[in-house]
Amino acid sequence: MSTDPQIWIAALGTLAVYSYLYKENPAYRIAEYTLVALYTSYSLVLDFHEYLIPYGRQYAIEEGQWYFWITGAIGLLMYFRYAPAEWNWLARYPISILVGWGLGYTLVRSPRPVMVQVKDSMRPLNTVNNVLFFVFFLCIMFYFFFTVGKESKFIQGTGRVGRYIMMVGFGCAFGNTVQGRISLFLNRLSFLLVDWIGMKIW
Amino acid sequence: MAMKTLMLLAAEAEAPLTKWGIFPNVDSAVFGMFFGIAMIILVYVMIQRARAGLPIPEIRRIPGMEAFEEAVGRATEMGRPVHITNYAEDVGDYDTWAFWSYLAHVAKLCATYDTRVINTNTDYLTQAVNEEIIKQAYLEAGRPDAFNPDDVRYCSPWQFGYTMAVAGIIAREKPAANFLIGYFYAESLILAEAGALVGAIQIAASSATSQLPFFIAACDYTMIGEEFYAGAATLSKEPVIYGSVVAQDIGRVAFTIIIIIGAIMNTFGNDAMIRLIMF
Amino acid sequence: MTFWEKMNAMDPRWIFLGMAVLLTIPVLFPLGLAITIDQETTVPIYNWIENLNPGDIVFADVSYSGGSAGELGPQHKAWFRHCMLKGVKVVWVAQWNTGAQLGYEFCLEVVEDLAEEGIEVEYGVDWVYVGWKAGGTTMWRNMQLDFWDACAKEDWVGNSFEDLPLMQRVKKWDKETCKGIMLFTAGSPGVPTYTTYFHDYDIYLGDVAVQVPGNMNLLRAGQIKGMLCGLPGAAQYEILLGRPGQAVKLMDAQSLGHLWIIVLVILGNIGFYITRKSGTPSG
Amino acid sequence: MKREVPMVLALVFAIIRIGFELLQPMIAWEFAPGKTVFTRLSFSLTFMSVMGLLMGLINLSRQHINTIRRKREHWVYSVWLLIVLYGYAIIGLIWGPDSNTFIWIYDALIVPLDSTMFSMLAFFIASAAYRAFRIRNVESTILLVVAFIVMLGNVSIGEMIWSSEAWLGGFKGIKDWILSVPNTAHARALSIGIFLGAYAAAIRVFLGLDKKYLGGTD
Repeated sequence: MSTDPQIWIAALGTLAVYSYLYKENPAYRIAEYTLVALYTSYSLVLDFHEYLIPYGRQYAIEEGQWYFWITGAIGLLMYFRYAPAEWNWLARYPISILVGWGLGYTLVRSPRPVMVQVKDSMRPLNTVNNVLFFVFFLCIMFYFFFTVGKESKFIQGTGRVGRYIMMVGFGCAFGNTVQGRISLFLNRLSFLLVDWIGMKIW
Repeated sequence: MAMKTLMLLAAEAEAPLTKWGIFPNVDSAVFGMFFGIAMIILVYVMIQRARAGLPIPEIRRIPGMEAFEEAVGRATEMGRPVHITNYAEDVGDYDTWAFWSYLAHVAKLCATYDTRVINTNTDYLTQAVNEEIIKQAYLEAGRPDAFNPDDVRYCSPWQFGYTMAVAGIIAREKPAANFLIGYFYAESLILAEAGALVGAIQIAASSATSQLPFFIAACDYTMIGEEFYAGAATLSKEPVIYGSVVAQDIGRVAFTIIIIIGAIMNTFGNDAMIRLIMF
Repeated sequence: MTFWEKMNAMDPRWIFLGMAVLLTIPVLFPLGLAITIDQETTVPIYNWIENLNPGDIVFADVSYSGGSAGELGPQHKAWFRHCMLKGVKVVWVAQWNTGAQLGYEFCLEVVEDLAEEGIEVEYGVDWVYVGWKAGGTTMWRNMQLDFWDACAKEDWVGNSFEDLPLMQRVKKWDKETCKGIMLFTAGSPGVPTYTTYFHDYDIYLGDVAVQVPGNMNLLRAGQIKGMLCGLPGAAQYEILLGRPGQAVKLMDAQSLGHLWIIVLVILGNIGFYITRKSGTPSG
Repeated sequence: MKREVPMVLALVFAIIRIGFELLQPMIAWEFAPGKTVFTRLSFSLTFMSVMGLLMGLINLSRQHINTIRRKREHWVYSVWLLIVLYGYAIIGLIWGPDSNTFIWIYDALIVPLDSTMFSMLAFFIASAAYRAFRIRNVESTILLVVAFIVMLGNVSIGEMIWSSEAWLGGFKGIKDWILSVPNTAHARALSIGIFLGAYAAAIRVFLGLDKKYLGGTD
């Protein structure tokens, strides 16, 4: 048995989380509230020490980038969300800036990686596997036609086949994930058996 | 988001040269731009046509869309709340924009039926918008007092802190309907199984291809990939937004044709189409 | 409720209990089920190290954290052991800040094990752990140009490169020095860094199972030369090394876990079929 | 001021970002050697969102103080949450994230709780498979059969039943084929579709047709 308090806390926490599988209970609840609180504080501390202070010092002060003061001030408007109702709307300013910033990114950047996929879908139809790939691919494309070919028996029929092929893909991903998920548990199990109980297994 | 960003890395290799003088020399820089412009024009034209009352094609039924009302109705009958969440996306992400359509829809249904709606979050800005949307829905339903801001919950900004909290909330509050909408990572199955353990009707809509298998297995209805966005458009108050789904479909037909032609050309050793789309 | 009705709607807690028991037993009492070596994925990595000369330098990358240590840890240890036994020098970098320390500890474990067997491995001569450096993926571009400068001439534990004999041979990360790259990856950033910046190097992956379907493409296209697939990959590597260890034992648990799911599904379907026939509403 | 200004801001910043992503002169625009305007602008927006660092703390405090005040069910746990929340934040803010106490707590609680929660998937994947894989209709049957083959192709037991040296390469051979052909076709078609849908969703926001980010329902 380990004598390290850190390992004991970790082990009891591990067991508390697993107790959820039997029933939601006080032990799980304590673990849950603890983790939520810790993570919130953790990211606050990280944001503070890794972004706010270094960014402010390096860019706003040393490099003298004036607009850091403006964006910083706009950032503070977020807190108007807690102000009385007539001032709430000020919190929308930083949000819409971030929406716009993400929008520009999506509009320009998102087509590029997809084109790589499109390119790879144009495989030469010279092997059985490539032809099958191509047929499967088209069937799934037909499934997602929302407006075109609603009356066409061909598109509807191939669309249904497309859905079946998607199920093949999903079943495949599901089956293949099982071993990864089991490994996660085995990792915790080795922690409990080896680090905590102190068994010599390997 | 990180994973999506990384898909783009391939386009970020060193590029000293430019295309056409002003465009960066990365794959698909120019083609992607023309594609974007074409899509914007198409969406605009289709929506204008719809507004002007000109005929535009109708959308086929999207499986799962009608289940929202059924699920909220069931929660009302049972006197149990409804839970809705998207995972990690911040306000600058398209999955969040689509999620908000569903949130508004669910919040309106809940406000009309007088059912409690619980929303869980990881991002404080997304939470701020979510709260506004739900509040507004209650206001429009004429019962602003029924809105409880404490039901829009913040569950820490990290994946498994959030997952743990949501699993706990689902087990304690026993929602009769569980909506998992947006982009998810590994937590998808935990959330869906937590819902299944309390017997909730579960509807998932996601663009996370790696998590869709689990939603399909664990949820009653799953909207797959693009259905998630198309569904968001059909939920709009203004039905002309349908126009954007039509535009999206035209884009798909175009891609299908490009790929068919490209594959045939490629079979005969001609890679012109590939060079075009990668330009 | 008849037996089959129960099988049709089993309390999930029985499923959980069965799973926990079946995963724990083989860890305590190994069954020794046979493991087949995958020629296409695992063997190329083994052969790569096997065919290098003592003194050749390879690079390895830790792009995972605690969550994936269950799969990648055994891979990491088996592969590193192989390198040390062959006298191949390894320079470790890490793309994930969160897993850099963990990776370092895995290396130390291997070194300790080897010491117990009487094989001395010296830090700075046989291996160096540079670890994580801030700056994102562009950092890896800089490392190619000037490894010392990009890393600020310091390894993970704060040793200066000046004091590490191995680093005198690694001024640049180029094809002269580097006889291949081994990347242990659990997500992003990960593979694209190498397929983008190091596309003409021999890249090998240690991959978590979840990512294997996605990365199969890269293997087919020749962008990567070999891949250890999750825990089975680690187990196969241990067998190739002739020293079945942690992964091989855990593979028995894997087998039983899979078997449990299969049994459950079969029982569930029989129950489903019988209850449906007898007209009772089914769940 | 309440709706129009934010919409204009979103549009303006979208256009700025488009310029910085699309036009080489803007991408390469430097105000000092090696320092591009784009990186500084991005950093300034990161700086802006980091300004909200107290929001998480405030949100949790507000919610749990309300719970305690109204003596809702489980309010005792809320007291515990607030103690941990402020305690850990204070340790981190005063002594920094590299201090021993901060890291000790991180290793003792955050790491194990996090990875244990992750590992619950080992159990849930079994219960999900049990419920979903029924021969109910064509779709769930396909799901079941394929998942079975892939699972058996992954473990030694599958090898014992149908060896990979045998006809068709056994479970493993079929698994590999499914992975490389139908699975890739599926992933491709799905991601192209997702892109189109997401792009249309982005255009709706860009054209001002979807403005829920302002907090309305339309």
